[in-house]
Amino acid sequence: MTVWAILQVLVLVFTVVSAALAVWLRDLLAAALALGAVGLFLSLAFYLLLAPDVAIAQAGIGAALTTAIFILAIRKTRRREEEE
Amino acid sequence: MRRVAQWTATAVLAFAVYLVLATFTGPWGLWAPDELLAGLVIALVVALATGMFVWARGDWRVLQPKRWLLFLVYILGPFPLAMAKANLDVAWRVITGKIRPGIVKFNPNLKTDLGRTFLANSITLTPGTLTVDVDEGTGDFYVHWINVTNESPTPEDVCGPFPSWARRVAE
Amino acid sequence: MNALIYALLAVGTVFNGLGALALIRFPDVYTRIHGATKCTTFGSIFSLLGVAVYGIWQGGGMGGTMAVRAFLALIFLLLTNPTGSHALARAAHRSGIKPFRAVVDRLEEKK
Amino acid sequence: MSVVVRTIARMLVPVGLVFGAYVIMHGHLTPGGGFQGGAVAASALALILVSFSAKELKPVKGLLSALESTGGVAFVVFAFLGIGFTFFANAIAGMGGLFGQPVDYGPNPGYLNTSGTLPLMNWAVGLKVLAGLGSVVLLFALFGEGEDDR
Amino acid sequence: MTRWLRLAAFLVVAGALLLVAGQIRRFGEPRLAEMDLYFNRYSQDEVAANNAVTAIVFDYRGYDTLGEATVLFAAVVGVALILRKVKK
Amino acid sequence: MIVELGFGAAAVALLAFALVCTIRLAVGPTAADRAVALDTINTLVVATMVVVGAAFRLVVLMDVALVYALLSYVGTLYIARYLEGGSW
Repeated sequence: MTVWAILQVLVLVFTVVSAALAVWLRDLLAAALALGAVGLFLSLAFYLLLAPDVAIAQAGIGAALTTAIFILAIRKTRRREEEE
Repeated sequence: MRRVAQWTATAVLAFAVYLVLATFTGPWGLWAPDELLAGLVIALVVALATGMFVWARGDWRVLQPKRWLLFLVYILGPFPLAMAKANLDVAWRVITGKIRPGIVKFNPNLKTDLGRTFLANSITLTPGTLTVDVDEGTGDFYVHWINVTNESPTPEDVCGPFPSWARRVAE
Repeated sequence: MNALIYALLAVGTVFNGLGALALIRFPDVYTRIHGATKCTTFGSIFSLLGVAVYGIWQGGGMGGTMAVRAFLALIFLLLTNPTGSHALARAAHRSGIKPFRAVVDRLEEKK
Repeated sequence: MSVVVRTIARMLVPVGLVFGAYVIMHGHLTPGGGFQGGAVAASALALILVSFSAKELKPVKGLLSALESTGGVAFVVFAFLGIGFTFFANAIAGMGGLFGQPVDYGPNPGYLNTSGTLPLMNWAVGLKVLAGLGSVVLLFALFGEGEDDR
Repeated sequence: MTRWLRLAAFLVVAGALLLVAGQIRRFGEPRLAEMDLYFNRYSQDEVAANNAVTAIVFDYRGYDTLGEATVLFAAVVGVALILRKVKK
Repeated sequence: MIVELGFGAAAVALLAFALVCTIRLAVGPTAADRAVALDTINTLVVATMVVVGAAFRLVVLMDVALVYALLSYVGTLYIARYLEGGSW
């Protein structure tokens, strides 16, 4: 186990945990926040795989624009997810 | 005339940012001529697009070199000291859990936007205080203080010498 | 020189950890913002300074660029971090979260 | 937002635009390129939107849609430059002169006028992405604000 | 009942994926590496770009980028169409 | 891959602290708590990116960290503005 492998495993675990949170949370604002965390860790995963082009694209889209569009959409609709 | 001055100042600052981004591209650690040309064009376009919106009233005084020197002294001297103190303070409070929080109000008598921003960010990074709101009409600062010793404090009680520094540097 | 770099990295890591710990231990939003902002900003300063020193002393050909990038990231963090915290604190107060066991709340009195 | 956020946004919007332009400009030398730089610059537009109000950017809407069409058309035109060989062939790379010195192997920053049509295509795609993503965020923010005509 | 069914389906799919994951080659050693080797070797000479990714995106795979630009355009048109002002 | 072991160890430690923040992101009672956690994770990840870039001795990687340091703040501002309520 090199340091690199440990880093990759940690980042993948974080990505999966954040994605599960984004599905699990009922508050849509919190889900959007968790989705922001997913983008963050995904960008870090690409970074560790030495793919900086993809990492910059993921950072630029995921850090600001995705969160912005989701929150603008939540503002125009409802914040809580409805029970089935 | 005023608009031309705004554009020029913005273009110079944008060019400086580009140069910092593109360091060590040419011979002897300087800039390649291509980079200089491209940076100039980009700076001009960006300045044309955002020049009239960057400068608020009273921001011109920041352009004096004397204030840059004072800012350098500030960022190297009192500010890191206060930050170190702030972090040790937070460490102590994290471990012991002793807090006595509250939101207090004080008026440091700052007029310009830049001065208020400077003071607010300094307050947020220094011991035990966090700017919650700034009243734009009267200039009152509402500060969340983690260890309230005085319910109607003077500016010096909350943040020490920072208001005078803000006045000297940014106003 | 290696000792200096490792010391800077260690100090930065310790303060970052303190910030994360503060996020868990403090009781309400405002105190959490206190801990998180101050400690992570301070710790990141040390980490990035370690990288800058490493770039200048041992980076080889691209070391200078590395140092410049680290300093730029440092400046961006110093500009944006306290501002984001201020925006969050203000939003929390406006959305009606009361400070935990506050002895005084002048902003509430103003409204 | 408060005065602190607005002042910092005033300082950071030109920096974001310059940084986006830097990423586009160095697309053929360092990581980055048209899409990435356009996204960074569009985030600067989103910063204006959130710190001030959406009405500040309303006059820019026509300019943004014009920029998007210009970028798309320019991209296809630069692709047609290689029509003697194949579509999208980099015809003017390594020609010498203004376009394209041949490059050495390995990373060598600072030689901006290399690689023929690639920087031009980067700029076309960058403008297109900037205008496209910026107008998406702007339309989302403007939707349902008042009765005035959009 | 449906809950158990869902759980069973999840377990079957996850097990199949794990089974396949044991079989794949190591990361960074794909079976068909001819194109990779070609790009690594010749992209700097043919396209004269230091960043091989940009060379691939805008030269070797230019049609993909054209399609991507079309997709972005379609997305913007869709947003503008949905969020327009409806005239009564 | 990792050239400098000290930097690698620091990166692992910083990511482990991000785990602690993820707990706050999961349990935080109000949305403001979660936003603070996300902000902290942003800072930690920027530091991690720079440190890993130094560990790889690759300066071209550091642009990503710059992009994140500049842009993560925009997302935070959107959340704050939504929480503030009222008209924009």
